Amino acid sequence: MSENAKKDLTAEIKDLVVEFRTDYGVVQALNGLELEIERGKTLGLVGETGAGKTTTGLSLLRLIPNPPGVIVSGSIKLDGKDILSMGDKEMQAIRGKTVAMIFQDPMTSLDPVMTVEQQIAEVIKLHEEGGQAEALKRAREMLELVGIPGSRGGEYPHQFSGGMKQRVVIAMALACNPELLIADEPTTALDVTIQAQVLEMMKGLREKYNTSMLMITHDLGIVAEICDKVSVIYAGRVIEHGTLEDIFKNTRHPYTEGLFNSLPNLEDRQAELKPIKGLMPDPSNLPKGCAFCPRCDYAMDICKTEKPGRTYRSDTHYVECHLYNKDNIQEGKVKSR
Amino acid sequence: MIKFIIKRLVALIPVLLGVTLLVFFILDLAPGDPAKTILGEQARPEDIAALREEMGLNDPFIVRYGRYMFDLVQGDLGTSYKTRDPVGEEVWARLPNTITLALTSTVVAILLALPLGIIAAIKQNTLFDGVSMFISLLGISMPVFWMGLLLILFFSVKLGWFPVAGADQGIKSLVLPSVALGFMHMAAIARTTRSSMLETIRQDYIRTVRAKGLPEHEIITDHALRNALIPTTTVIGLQIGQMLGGSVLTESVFAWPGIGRYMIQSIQGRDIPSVMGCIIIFAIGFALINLLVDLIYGFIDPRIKAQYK
Amino acid sequence: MRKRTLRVFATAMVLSLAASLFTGCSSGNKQGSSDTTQGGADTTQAAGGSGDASGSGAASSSGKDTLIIVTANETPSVTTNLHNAVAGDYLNRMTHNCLFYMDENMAVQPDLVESYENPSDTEWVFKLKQGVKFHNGEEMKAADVKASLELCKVSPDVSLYGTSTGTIEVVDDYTVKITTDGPQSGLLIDLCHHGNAILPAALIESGHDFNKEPIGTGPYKLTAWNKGESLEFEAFADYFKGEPPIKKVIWKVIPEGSSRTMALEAGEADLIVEVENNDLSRLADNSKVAVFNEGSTSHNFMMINNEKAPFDNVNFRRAIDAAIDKNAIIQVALNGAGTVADSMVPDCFPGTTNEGAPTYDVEKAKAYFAESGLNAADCGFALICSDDTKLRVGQVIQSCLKENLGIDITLESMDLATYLDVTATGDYDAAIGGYTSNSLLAYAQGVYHSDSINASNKTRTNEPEIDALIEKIQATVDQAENEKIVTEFNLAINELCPQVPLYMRNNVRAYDSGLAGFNLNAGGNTYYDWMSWGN
Amino acid sequence: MNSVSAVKENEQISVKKKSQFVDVWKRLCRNKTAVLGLVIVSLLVLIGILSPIIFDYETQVIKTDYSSTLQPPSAEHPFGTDELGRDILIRTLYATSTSLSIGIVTVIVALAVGLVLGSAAGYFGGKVDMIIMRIMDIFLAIPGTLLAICIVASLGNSIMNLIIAQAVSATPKFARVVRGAVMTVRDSEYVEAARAIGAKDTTIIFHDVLPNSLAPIIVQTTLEVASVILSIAGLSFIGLGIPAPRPEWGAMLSGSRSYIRDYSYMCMFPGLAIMITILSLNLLGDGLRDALDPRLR
Repeated sequence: MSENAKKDLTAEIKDLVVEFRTDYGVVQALNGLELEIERGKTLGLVGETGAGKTTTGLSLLRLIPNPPGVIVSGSIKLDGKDILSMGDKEMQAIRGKTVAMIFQDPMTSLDPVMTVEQQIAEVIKLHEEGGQAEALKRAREMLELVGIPGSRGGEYPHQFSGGMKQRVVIAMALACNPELLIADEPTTALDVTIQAQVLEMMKGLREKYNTSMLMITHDLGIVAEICDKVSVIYAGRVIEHGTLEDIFKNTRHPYTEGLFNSLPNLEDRQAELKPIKGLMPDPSNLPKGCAFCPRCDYAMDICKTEKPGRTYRSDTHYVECHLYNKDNIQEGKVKSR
Repeated sequence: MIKFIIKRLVALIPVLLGVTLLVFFILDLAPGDPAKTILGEQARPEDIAALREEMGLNDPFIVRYGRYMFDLVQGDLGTSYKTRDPVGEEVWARLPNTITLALTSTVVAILLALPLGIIAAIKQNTLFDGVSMFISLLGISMPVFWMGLLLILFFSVKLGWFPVAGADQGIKSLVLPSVALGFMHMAAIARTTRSSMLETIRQDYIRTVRAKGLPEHEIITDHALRNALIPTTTVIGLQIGQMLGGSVLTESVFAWPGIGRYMIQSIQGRDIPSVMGCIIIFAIGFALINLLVDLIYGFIDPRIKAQYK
Repeated sequence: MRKRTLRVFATAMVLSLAASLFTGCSSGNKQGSSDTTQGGADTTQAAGGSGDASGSGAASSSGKDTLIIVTANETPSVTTNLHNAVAGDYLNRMTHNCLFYMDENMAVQPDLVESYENPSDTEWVFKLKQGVKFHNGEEMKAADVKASLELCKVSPDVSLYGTSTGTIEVVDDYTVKITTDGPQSGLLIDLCHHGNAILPAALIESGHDFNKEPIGTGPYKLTAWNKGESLEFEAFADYFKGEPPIKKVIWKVIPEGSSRTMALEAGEADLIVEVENNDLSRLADNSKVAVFNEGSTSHNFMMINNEKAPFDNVNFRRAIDAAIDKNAIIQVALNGAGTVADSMVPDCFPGTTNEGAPTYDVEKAKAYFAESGLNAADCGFALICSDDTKLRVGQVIQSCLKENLGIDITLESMDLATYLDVTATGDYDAAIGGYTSNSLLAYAQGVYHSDSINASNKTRTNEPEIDALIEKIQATVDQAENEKIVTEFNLAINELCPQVPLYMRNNVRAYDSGLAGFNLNAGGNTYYDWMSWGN
Repeated sequence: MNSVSAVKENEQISVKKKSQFVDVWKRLCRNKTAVLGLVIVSLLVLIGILSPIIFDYETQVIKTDYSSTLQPPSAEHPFGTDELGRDILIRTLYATSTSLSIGIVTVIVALAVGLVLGSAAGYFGGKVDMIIMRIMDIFLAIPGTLLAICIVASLGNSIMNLIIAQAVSATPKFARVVRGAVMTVRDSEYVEAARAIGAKDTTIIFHDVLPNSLAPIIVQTTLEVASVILSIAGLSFIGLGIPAPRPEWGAMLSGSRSYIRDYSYMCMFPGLAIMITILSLNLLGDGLRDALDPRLR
């Protein structure tokens, strides 16, 4: 599975630092985040609430609310172009066209006072040729594509159910055939049965349009279902990254392990659930060393004082943890004490 | 839609009935004899007695109220104790003035408030935001009659730009009262506009729109404003209602010949039919404005329109 | 003092009238005028008429032909028999005439009457002027007079002024005979009241709405009434004394005192009727504005309920009267626009006197108080003040009584309606009030006669001797004799001290100094047809 | 084991409640304008409490002195004197207690009645709600100022009647706010939980529903005090306010309005006093709203 050649990246984030500067103090949302999304592939971004997943997604669109959010350093490249140095106009041309985003809560993601077809047509009109009528026609086609009768396009969001709203949001995101689709927990707010439908549909559409995708989720099931690669994010940093197999079969980081242990095991219902103890550290007051250290069963003295560096298990798999070095990284799962 | 309007108008009837009973009752508590007030300090008892009889003041409360309501349902607001003219005529003659003042000051208030509130919200926490919100607070905090007197002092007496009082110089007469009243209401509207804009701007759907690549000004005009207008419309409606009441003070500072001033005069003269007439007109006006506001909601917010079945 | 002047000019002649119109000085008196009219002289109006004519000539030379008058209160009605409001009286004087009018010196003068005779104490024969036109073009005749005076009798608002007129008979088209119910010395004065204004009999009968179209014989016709805002008048071309020089008069209502002043200063008003006292000095300094500030018949007092302790004690009443610094009241409440009143009746009428009434004297007050045998601690009372001015008056009284006699009083704010009610029924201790009347008789009847208890006799004075004296004044038609009884009555009432007189209010007007012929009598009447735009 | 965790949970809850209050307080303190408002309001309350103690009503507040009428501000009379020679500074300060106490008492009365009516309507819904709110609608159908004018005109202008009039016109507003707040809380999980364990209606209303509906009520209360003070000034302007000689800003303003041109200081100070009071109450109210509803920050 090794990749030698220069990777064809749709998006690349390097050493991104984002702070939220509020009256209550400075919150470190992203702390040197690194991310790569390959063309046509799906990257899963996994982590707890508040780890910085959504911020990562928004930063790709440069939509971090400012104030209070500030991109302090780092680079974000789309198709090799640095978007941080772009003007507002250029950025607007990218949003919805090159990169589209599906937001977490379909209930609130649609403008309540505009018909859905208009909301879809709006993005088409912005980025594609043709007038209002053409855009509306396309909008209805998009609705059909996501399984909503085009005739319902003239209705308002409140007339749709949650799952249908999410389909509308997806239709809107895919309307201009974006190169990169960011899906921020697209199914969290939906019923389980609807979740599966929506997920299936997204899979189908991704294949059809060969879209790259960033799947933001805390649900490892979804990751297993849809992703090619996975980045595990904790306190604004990717602490483990690898292919689906790397992460699922060769879990290294104690946090990743904790995530898996939190899942009930269907085969062995007697097995004890081992949730990760404690809560995410206060992002405005991160520990000096490893951010996960206070919750880590394997914490050592060094973890408290020094940030761990990156250790590669393979070309595709790396982990940031003091437990590992070049020598022991291949040794299998997290070593136990 | 029409059904909705009719339903609302029908629902208005019991409220208005309650209003008449309430006000009739309150005014009945008033000490002082209308007949005595009309005839003045020098009146003789026999004249007062004769006038009381003529005005039907000797009947019990229920009889008087019943008689009043009987006339009212026939569209007769009664006869003014003071002028002996039909109250309907008295009120009707002054109504246009009050409506004009309320409308112009609403226009003044909206024209000032919307841009102020929107820009303040967009430039939240900037100097502009601070200054405009401070101005709005001043508008809320300054008693309107004080504001009126200061305006007269400055613009009429010192500068001589506008007439001191009255309504006989057309638009020139209208400027100061509208500004005084409008400024007060501008404040409330601007603040609501700002806060609802702020709330709207933070909504997920605005983020969605942003993610579509819509230019910022279009986001504001096409999405944020339209949504923010819903609470703003409520406040504007409430403000017009308040303006009807608040015009009482403005009208007396600027000698504006409207219903508000008429009502005060009537109250002082214990001219109960006139006071009743004014209150009923105000209550109807208030209700109609609220109805209008609800209809406007329908145009802005399809969720509400759906309920107008 | 003004009254003295009047006396000196007791024999002032009718011919001096025309001159006095324009100088605005006060001369002549009631006696003089009634002598002339009784003689049936026909020269009076001719002289007045020529004066008007010259005034109108002067006016036509200047371009301005509109007069804007600003007043605080809108009249409840312009129908002469349906109100007894000062604001309405002002307007009635523009559109109507009565048989008589009160001239600048409060003397009764014939208006629609050419001449009259008084064959006996109870019989009066009036010869009407011929050719007097109503606004609708009809000629005024005796039948109109009869109908109008009878209308007054049955209208509660003004029927007070219809009692003295007794029976009215039409002798011929231009002669009316009134037979009074006993001698009535106040008849002619009552006939000056707007309640007795002459309206067309036909319109009275047909139920014409005079409030929409007040048809009379007056110098102006009402053209528009913008309710709550203004009333517009235009000159009546066929006015029997000649078309008035100013062609258009607008009455504007501005309730706020300072706004009225500003309107005058800004040139939006030519004449303001109620001048804010605080603005007097400012207006006096303004060369474009003339200020009229003269005494009136408005007698203002602290009325006290004589039926209640401690006011049932005459020495207590005298004590508080003597303890109040009336000059301070005039300064504080009126900004000087008034004169001290000590007499229990307005001292502007013939025969009145200050003698025997307490004056401000702290030592005397203390002496009276000692004599009353009362304890200051038991003498507290509530003083009703029904407007801002009265409140200021009340505050002065409060501090005077506290300082001079150690009496604590409380001030009670009250609206006019309640005030009228509680004071009339005697459900009060004390109140600031006033009484304005065009004759001493009317004043005495209203304020001190026991028949007026529960009405305008708010001190509830109930003394048979006083009643008898008042009735005697009423029945004595002879002027000289009448005056003697007035003095007798005045001395008696001063002795009784039923209330605490405070001040005589001034009539204050301010107007554009370009306005010529401005006039005002103590009763507040202005003769609009005398005014013109001079230079 | 179980009991221990229960205790722990309890602790956590109480800590949470406390910290909620601390949180609100902290958020309020971070808001500079709200702090300014709070400081001024506290100062005003202090003045309101102290001035009746420091100044003698009879000799300093209402005593007239004709030797020193209408004096412009000076060292002796920093705010000048009025037409009766009374010190405007003392009267302005003294009036603080009048205005604030009337404002507060009125709002307490209106709040108490509004709380009962609003929570009954909101909690029980159905017929109770309909009847109460229809009656409130009648009151709300008349603009508040006009209703207050009618009531004061009818009952006479005493402080008591002013409070009644203002409270009557303010009550429906509170009832509405409370009803709205209660209705949103009524169907929430914790109230359902309380109902499930058989708590009485009144207990639920006062222990569960109202405390959780406090935010909008507190804000409304603050703003209503301001509007009552303003409204009383308005009533004074048309002669239906606080009876003289007791100083009240509105009455002082109204009394000074004929002097506004030559002695503008007379209306400046009471006018400013009203403005500052309303301003600070509004700042505080806004700050409270933001602090209680952190979504907006």
